[in-house]
Amino acid sequence: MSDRTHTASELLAVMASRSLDDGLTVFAGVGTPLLAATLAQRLHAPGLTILFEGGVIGPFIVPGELPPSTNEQRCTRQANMLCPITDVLLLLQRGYVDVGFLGGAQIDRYGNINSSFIGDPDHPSCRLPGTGGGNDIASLSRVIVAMKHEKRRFVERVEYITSPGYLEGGDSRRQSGLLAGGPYRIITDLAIMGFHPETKRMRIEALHPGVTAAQVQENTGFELEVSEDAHTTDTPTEKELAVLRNLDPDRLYIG
Amino acid sequence: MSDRTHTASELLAVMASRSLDDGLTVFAGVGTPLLAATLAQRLHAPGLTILFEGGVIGPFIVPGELPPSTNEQRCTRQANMLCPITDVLLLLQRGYVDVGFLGGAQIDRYGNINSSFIGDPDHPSCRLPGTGGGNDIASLSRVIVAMKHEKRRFVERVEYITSPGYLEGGDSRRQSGLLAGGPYRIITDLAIMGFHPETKRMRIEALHPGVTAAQVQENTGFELEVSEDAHTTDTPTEKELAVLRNLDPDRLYIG
Amino acid sequence: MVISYDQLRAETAARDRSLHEKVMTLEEAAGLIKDGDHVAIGGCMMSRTPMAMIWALVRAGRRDLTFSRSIVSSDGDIIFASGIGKKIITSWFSQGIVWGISKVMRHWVESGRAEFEEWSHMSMGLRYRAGAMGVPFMPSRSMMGSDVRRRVDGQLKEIDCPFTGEKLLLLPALNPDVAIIHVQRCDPYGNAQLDGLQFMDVDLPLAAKKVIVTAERIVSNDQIRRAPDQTKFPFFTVEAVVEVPYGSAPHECYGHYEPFFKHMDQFAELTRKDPEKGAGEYLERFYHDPKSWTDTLGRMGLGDLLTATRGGRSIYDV
Amino acid sequence: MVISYDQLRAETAARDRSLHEKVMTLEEAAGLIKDGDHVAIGGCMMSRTPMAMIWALVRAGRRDLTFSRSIVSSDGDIIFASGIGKKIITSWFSQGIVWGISKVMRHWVESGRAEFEEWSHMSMGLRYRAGAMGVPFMPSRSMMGSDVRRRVDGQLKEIDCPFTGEKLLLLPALNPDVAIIHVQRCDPYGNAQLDGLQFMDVDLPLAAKKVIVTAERIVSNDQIRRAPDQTKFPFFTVEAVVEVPYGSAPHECYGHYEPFFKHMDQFAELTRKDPEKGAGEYLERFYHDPKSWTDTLGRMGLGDLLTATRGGRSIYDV
Repeated sequence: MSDRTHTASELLAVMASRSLDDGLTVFAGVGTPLLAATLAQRLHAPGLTILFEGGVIGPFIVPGELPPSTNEQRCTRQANMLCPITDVLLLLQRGYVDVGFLGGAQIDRYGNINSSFIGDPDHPSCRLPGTGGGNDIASLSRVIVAMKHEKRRFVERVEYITSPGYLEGGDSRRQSGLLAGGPYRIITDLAIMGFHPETKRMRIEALHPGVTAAQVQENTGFELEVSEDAHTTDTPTEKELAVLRNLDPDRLYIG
Repeated sequence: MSDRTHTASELLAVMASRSLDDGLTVFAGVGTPLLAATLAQRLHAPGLTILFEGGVIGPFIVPGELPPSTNEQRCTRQANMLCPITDVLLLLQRGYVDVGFLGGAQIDRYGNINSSFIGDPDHPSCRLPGTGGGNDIASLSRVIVAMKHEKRRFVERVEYITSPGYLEGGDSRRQSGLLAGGPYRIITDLAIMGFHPETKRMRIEALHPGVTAAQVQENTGFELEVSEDAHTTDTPTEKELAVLRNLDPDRLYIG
Repeated sequence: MVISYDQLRAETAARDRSLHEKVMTLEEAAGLIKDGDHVAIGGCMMSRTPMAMIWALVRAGRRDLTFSRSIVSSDGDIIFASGIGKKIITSWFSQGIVWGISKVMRHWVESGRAEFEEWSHMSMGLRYRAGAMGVPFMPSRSMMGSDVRRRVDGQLKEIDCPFTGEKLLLLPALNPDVAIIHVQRCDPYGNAQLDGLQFMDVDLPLAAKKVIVTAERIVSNDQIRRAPDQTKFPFFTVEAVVEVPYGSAPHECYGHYEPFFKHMDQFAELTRKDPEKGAGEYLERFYHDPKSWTDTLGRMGLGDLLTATRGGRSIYDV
Repeated sequence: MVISYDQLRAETAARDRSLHEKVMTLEEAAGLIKDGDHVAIGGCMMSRTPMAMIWALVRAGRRDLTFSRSIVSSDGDIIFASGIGKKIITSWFSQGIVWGISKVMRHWVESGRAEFEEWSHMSMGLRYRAGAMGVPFMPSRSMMGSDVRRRVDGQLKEIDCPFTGEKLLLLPALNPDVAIIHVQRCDPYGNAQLDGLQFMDVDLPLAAKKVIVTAERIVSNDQIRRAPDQTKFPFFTVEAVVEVPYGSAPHECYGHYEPFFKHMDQFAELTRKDPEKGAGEYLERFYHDPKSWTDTLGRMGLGDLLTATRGGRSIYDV
């Protein structure tokens, strides 16, 4: 992969943007999700509607003025509507969000995400920033996760479930009371993963150009199956990279 | 009472306005309550805050432009804040209303009000317009009721409780789950009634000039006691009547 | 009657919620409402009532609709008299206090030909709010001890609060099939802006399964984006956008026109003696006979329209 | 921990809620908050944070305050490092993703000297909303199945919905002792107007038992009445009004100024290696030593202030 003309973060943002079809309503977090959603708007999905946690419906981010989180006024540029935080989050519960788009520090084989604690929560070796709206998004909508593919991030069992995936697999998510949503795509700089419809175990759905299933497995802390329909993704185009770099000229998120 | 220089409705509005101290927050219905509250603002209570059911906080009604209900734009003149209906009604539940100010078709000895049905609710001889916010106001705040004093309106037991008073008296209101509020003044064109602190039976607290307790009893369908502290009210002043008539030059509500 | 979460989600997921233009005629919009639907009416009393949409439903000959609204005025008389609906769920129903009790409402309800189901005003709001939030109920401290509660007792629940031990009512969520809402401005996608009184029209669009918006004016999406604070519900709740100037007449639209008071007097007068015959005449003249909504407005008269407009525009004059 | 309705009503009734002027200094306003109080912070993250008010609390030497907020940024670092509070209830806590994980938060929390109690963002909002509505709980479908729920399980309830049989969480109402909220405009009585992002500042003032407002500008009551749509909470919830230009610095205030990014970089840099020493130096220089809030702003530097202002005012430029 040394002949790459793009960073891992750029690959991630491009692959994530492609997963967003025109016409969808996407609840996006800051960082890669925001970049990917904005990139999609400018390329193949002009009718993509972004929701931000701060209470923003349908904004367009201005290139070079990326918001530091989804709660500042840069998030509101050209918005269709501003509303209280609680009400924008309730759109998830009401079922108006097609895709929740999250990042994550740590994920396990059932798509559970930890962004709260490394180590014992009572005596953590690292206290992470926590859920924010992540738990609500993961509890109430279909979710795409975009993150770096590293063994320490892809673990057998997260130490703490901040944002619920399929919990212990099978129908345990539904049994817990979560009747809707769940993760359906995990996009990394190596591959795209999905979940087995019955067991809810994570599996490889697509490999990025030049990446093998073995390489993905090497960077994963649990056993990954490969879907029968697994394919190879197309390499990022010059246009995709150009638009992306124009969005983040200071390379805050694209590395 | 033939020497009256005012109508019964004018007397009612003036007496009701006097019951509103400066600085209070009053939830007012249309008709006499609205007139009385506006009169109070213009005389002794410039800092009286009116709430209207339509979602209006702190308006000043324009003389001669009385709203047809508390839900039209005439209610919003010079308002401090406009908000959804549900939220203005929730101020009652949160405890931010000092006085709820109601009219009523029929009231009983425990201050229960009927504004829904005359006759059997399943086969009414008259279907009245119903509760509106009346039930909420009566359930959640201290209440002043302003109404004409007629025997058919002051009944032993209302056929239907639209707006709860003290229900069957004693602590039955609290037992039903209504932990706050309750009626405390019934103002009519004859007298001002209150409620016995224990039994919650209606009793005479004050008589208007020239009216005797016997006259009030004659016009009441149940037995009324007279409070030990009962007094006589002052006759409406020229100023009160002048301001009132200026508010309602078409005599929509003052008869 | 409370819809399961699985069903609520499935119905929402099945809709085309993408960003697309939805501008159509009143007649086309009426076609989105089916006989038997539960139709929630936006606005309150004589304010921002979607009268043109109701007019279109009458002309389309809809039947067996159930309606709900915060407070119902002469729109309810039209619904009963025209026969498009036989049940209205609301907190208060009469043309307006200055006209006495509606004779049309009385006539239809007292004869048992139509039903007026009564909830407290806040309870109506909380039921829509629960529907908007995607939960089956809202807790409330109102309606207890009253006959208003007793008459709908089968539809609600009382609990002892697991935190405080207090008695509370749980009010069932209301998720109407359609909400019809009249607004000051809307873009072709359905981003709707309200000025002034909001009534329940922030919760209603989210509670409903689809929304038909009539607007005094259709504006560009760019104009909406210049004042995002005034957008009160988003496009993805909306199925149809219809431009209808004076679409609330003879009721009011905040900032644009007050009620057509003289016309309302005439309606009250016409229905006072013989509600059925009077309302029939009214419907013939203002609903069935006109060639268009503009023709209906013309029959109300330019004089009334201008008087109402003068009042409507004076809202911030003092 | 959920307050009884009798107590909630009694506490509200005991307050002077009459229409009166409440303008005072930051120092006087700080005097309204007592050691041990639960203080809810308005705004979210780096936006409309009432930093000047927190500055005043630090200078007043308050102790043992519990704080709650939708999302906490460097305001939380200040709270822990200054010692005014040892517990923060929120959904997310770090200066901001671009600066990595807050070293100050980590240092205090991992050493057990302070507590960061975590709820989901919507749950924080629903807890305030229940408090605002005067009910003991809000039902919710979030947080189930997660460890976020398990860690606060003793504070909430799970029920089988009496309407649908579905599992639901009941989230306990939050009624903070005081809410401190920074707004764009407020009149001397406390009628507060917000532009743009509202965050939880529509529910917070009603949930709290009293509200301290800091405002970029105190305007006349007449001006408020000219734009009643923009008033987001009413005077009777408010106990104090303080005029503090740049009262959110170095955070942002919508339409007025963006975050002071360079200053935020400096804070992150200063606290990176030795959070305790770094934060101590920062507090000395920007909190304890200055003669006034204006002096603190001056130390942040006019350059940063103008850059932030240029960004803030450009919001509708595109």
